[in-house]
Amino acid sequence: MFGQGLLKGLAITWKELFTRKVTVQYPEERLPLPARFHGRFELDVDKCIACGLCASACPNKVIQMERAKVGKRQYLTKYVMRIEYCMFCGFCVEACNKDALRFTHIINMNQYFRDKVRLVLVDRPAPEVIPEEEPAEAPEGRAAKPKAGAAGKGKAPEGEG
Amino acid sequence: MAKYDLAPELVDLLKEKFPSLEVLGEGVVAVSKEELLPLMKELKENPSYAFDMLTNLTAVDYPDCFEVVYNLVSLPLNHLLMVKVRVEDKENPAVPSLCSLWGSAIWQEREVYDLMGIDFTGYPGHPTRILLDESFKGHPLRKDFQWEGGRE
Amino acid sequence: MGENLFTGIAAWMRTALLDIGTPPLLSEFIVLLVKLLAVIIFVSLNVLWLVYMERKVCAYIQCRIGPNRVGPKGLLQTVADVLKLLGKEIIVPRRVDKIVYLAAPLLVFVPPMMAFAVIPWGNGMAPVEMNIGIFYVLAVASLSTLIFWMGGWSSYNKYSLVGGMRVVAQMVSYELPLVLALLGVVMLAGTLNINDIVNAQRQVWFVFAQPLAFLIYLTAGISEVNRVPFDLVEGESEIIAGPYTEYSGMAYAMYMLAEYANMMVVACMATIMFLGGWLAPFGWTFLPSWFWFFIKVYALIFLFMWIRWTYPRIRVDQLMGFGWKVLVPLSLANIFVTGVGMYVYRAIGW
Amino acid sequence: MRTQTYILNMGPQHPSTHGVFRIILELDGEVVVKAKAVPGYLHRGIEKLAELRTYPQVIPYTDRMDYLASMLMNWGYVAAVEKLMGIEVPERAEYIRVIVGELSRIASHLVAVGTYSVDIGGFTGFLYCFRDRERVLDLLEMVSGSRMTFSYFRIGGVADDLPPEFFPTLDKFLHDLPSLCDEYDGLITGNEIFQARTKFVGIIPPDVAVNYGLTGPNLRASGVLYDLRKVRPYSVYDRFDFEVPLGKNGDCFDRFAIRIKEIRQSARIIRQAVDGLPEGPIMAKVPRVIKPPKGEAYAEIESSKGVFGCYVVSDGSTQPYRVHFRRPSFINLGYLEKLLEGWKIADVIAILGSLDIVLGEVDC
Repeated sequence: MFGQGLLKGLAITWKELFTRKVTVQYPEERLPLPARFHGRFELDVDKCIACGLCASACPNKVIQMERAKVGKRQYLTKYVMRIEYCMFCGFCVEACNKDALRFTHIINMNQYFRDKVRLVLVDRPAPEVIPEEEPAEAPEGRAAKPKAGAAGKGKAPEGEG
Repeated sequence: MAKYDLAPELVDLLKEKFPSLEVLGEGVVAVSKEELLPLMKELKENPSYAFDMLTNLTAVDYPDCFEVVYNLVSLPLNHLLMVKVRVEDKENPAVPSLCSLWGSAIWQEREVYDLMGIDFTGYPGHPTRILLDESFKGHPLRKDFQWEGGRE
Repeated sequence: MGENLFTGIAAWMRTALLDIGTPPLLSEFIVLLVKLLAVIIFVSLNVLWLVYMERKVCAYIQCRIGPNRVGPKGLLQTVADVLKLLGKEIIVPRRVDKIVYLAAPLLVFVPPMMAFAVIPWGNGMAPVEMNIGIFYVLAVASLSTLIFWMGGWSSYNKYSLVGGMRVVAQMVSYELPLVLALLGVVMLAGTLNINDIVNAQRQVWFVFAQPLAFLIYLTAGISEVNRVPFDLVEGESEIIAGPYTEYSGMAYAMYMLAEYANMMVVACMATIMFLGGWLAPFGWTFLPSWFWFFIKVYALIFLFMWIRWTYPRIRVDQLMGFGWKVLVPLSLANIFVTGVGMYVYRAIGW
Repeated sequence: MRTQTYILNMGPQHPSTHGVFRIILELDGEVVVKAKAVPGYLHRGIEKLAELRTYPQVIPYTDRMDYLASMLMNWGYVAAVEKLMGIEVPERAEYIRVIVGELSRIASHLVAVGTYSVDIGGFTGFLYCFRDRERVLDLLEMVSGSRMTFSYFRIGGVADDLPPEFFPTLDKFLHDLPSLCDEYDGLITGNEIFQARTKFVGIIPPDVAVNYGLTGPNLRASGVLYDLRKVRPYSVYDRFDFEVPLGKNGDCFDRFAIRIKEIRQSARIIRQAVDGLPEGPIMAKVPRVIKPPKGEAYAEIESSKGVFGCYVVSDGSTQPYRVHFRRPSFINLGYLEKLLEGWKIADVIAILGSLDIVLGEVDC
């Protein structure tokens, strides 16, 4: 009969009028992010051996790193991600053998100025000798890491969640 | 995995008809550009081939020649064939257009013309640029294409 | 409870004016002016509320929450929107017919406002009593066509022009079934006076006496206010926004708000003609008459919104075909049947 | 009376061209006399970009073609490289590919159904489809970490195994999916106005569809059984039991309705793939630096829009010498100009929407 479909449509929308709403009130409520979420990058400088695998895995040449040879070891002095070109494909994280480069759950990477968008993960001068006190810092473990991040932060975005 | 390439005996039959036909591999043949149109006509209209769909059309820029690649599919017989045409003339490459046989050639030939700069003779009108702007200079998929700009 | 609230205020004003020595004619005029002003203010505010209601209804149908940030429950959202739009530039493109282009959004509120002058909001609450009320409303409402066409034609935009063409074709052809559907009611009531028509429904609402006419009226009414499934005028997926394409800022908002005012007119008319106006159903007179009127009007408006957020849009030739080949013959048949029925009714002499 | 046609420029910023597509319409009143399609506003030169990258580095670029079904785009490219290198993909990886690929197909079809509803004028169906698509994206996000551009496939397998929390969520989604499809059918497909708008509009006869190289739901709506998953099963599709829905008339309605039917079939395939998911590695033994032998390969898979083909030429280095993508949306559009002639403006939208194009894929 003509009109059946019309009535059925009305019935469906009437039913949906009372169903649970799916809106998430964003800044106050947030959806849980899955463990593998591709958010902002984080670099564990203590683990990084400055091998450059991440930079060469990047399809878009996002990662710029500078290293200095200190003694026998490569020492990472600068690690900048030009996040405006990043596709968040995760190839760099996957390429990292030492599990130094990781994704975090930070989604807020916006900046008011274009030149501030780039993500400076490490920016430090090369020491004269390899600091042997590195193991001394290690017991602090994870607590030390944000500090290391903060030291190299400089232009890193603020106000992330 | 099952093979769906055109049976070798059928390819041999083709070889008799078209002397320039060259078997490059399983289900891959090459033909001179003079014989392209008759070959394609045969492939489409002969019921033992019945290639009713031109599924893909593209071109490759090799150092010494251009190669236009056609991928044919037969829906009723469910077999495939890749036909290649070499174009030695790198200055003014041209191959016969297949628009009279398959409608899908219309846009794909325009795309190849646009990006690779290969002319299709017999194209209704003349192939025009499709993805790039009319005022664009050059054909970006050629290996000698130089461009300005970029990031660094 | 408050049955005579508004009529009381009017009566009090009239006596007060007479008491301070105003001539009767002048005081009558002042009271009328106040009444009309009250209606205009009420309608304008009501339009803001309707926009909010539409957004909420639409959101709930679509499993969303809708506006909820500005004011309690988002009630001030439309006010905020209007304030924002007031601050926007009204862009006048080059080569538009400037006078007509700018006049159209100013005029677009006039027809619905004029129509509201005779709508009885409750028992004896019509600002102006008119013995050809129905006729007046229909005549005034059809003026909208012209204003939409003005906007569409003057915009110097092909989308606007197509939209303008559609608006004329659509509104002219749906006016006919609309009027013919009301004719059945008028025949039964034997009057064009709105008050008398409402009073004629004391026994039975005309929706039961004229169900077909009611459906025709609703369909044609939705079409008259250009809402889904007959929103070809806007047709945002086809012709962007039809006649309003080039408008910006408050000029655009005027069109949008006028749509709700027009919807209100159609809903009011349907209530008066078919749903017994301000009459209380089942003799539930514990609520004042104007309250019943609003319940009915809002129920109809909710129906319009519900339909809008359920149906897709009809195509322009189908719209014309539906209007001329289905609605017009049906409404003519309805008149014929009504006439025969009335004749038989009288002949039997119940 | 002298009448005159006029030119209406629809797009590239028109709301219903599904991106930045432009159609120049020559109209007689509201009737299309001539149409000219102008794609290319989203051309990024992915084929050229691929020539400057190593083989794995092309994968994120394929995501950006049909960004509504990125998994399938990944698959098409990866399949060609694997064919070129002769890599045998482990079984578990194939099953995972089928699961995520079909989920991607569902997501893509949900967009097609939803946007078609809004093209015809019903906004609510659009939001229902997007509401449910979110659940698919949540699932794929669990697997790959991204919501749209997954870059999840690797040459020789997939990037990561399915996480354990994936399965209960998927199960719940698959359980709900039939009732959700019923809802779309009730709200959109069954609606008489919708049917009046789409039935017998923009008919593509089967022989024309084949001749113009149309594939996917657009071809199957004309009644031609051509679904690579069925006629030339790749990966492990020959192990699953599913039907290929076919249309009768080849009109807009068939093209639309077939997509909802395909969603149901995809759900069937996923169910079977999850049940039969074997244990094992998820990556084949692939050298760390991918250096395919000199040669070429052309592989096709069935994407949500049609047959997605990838032609890879290798010169023996780590970078592909030439990559060409056969994008179904692009070739499906080839018939648009002829198809639009004689229909009204409203039908232009209906026809274009029913072809379900993604401009990222058309323009590549």
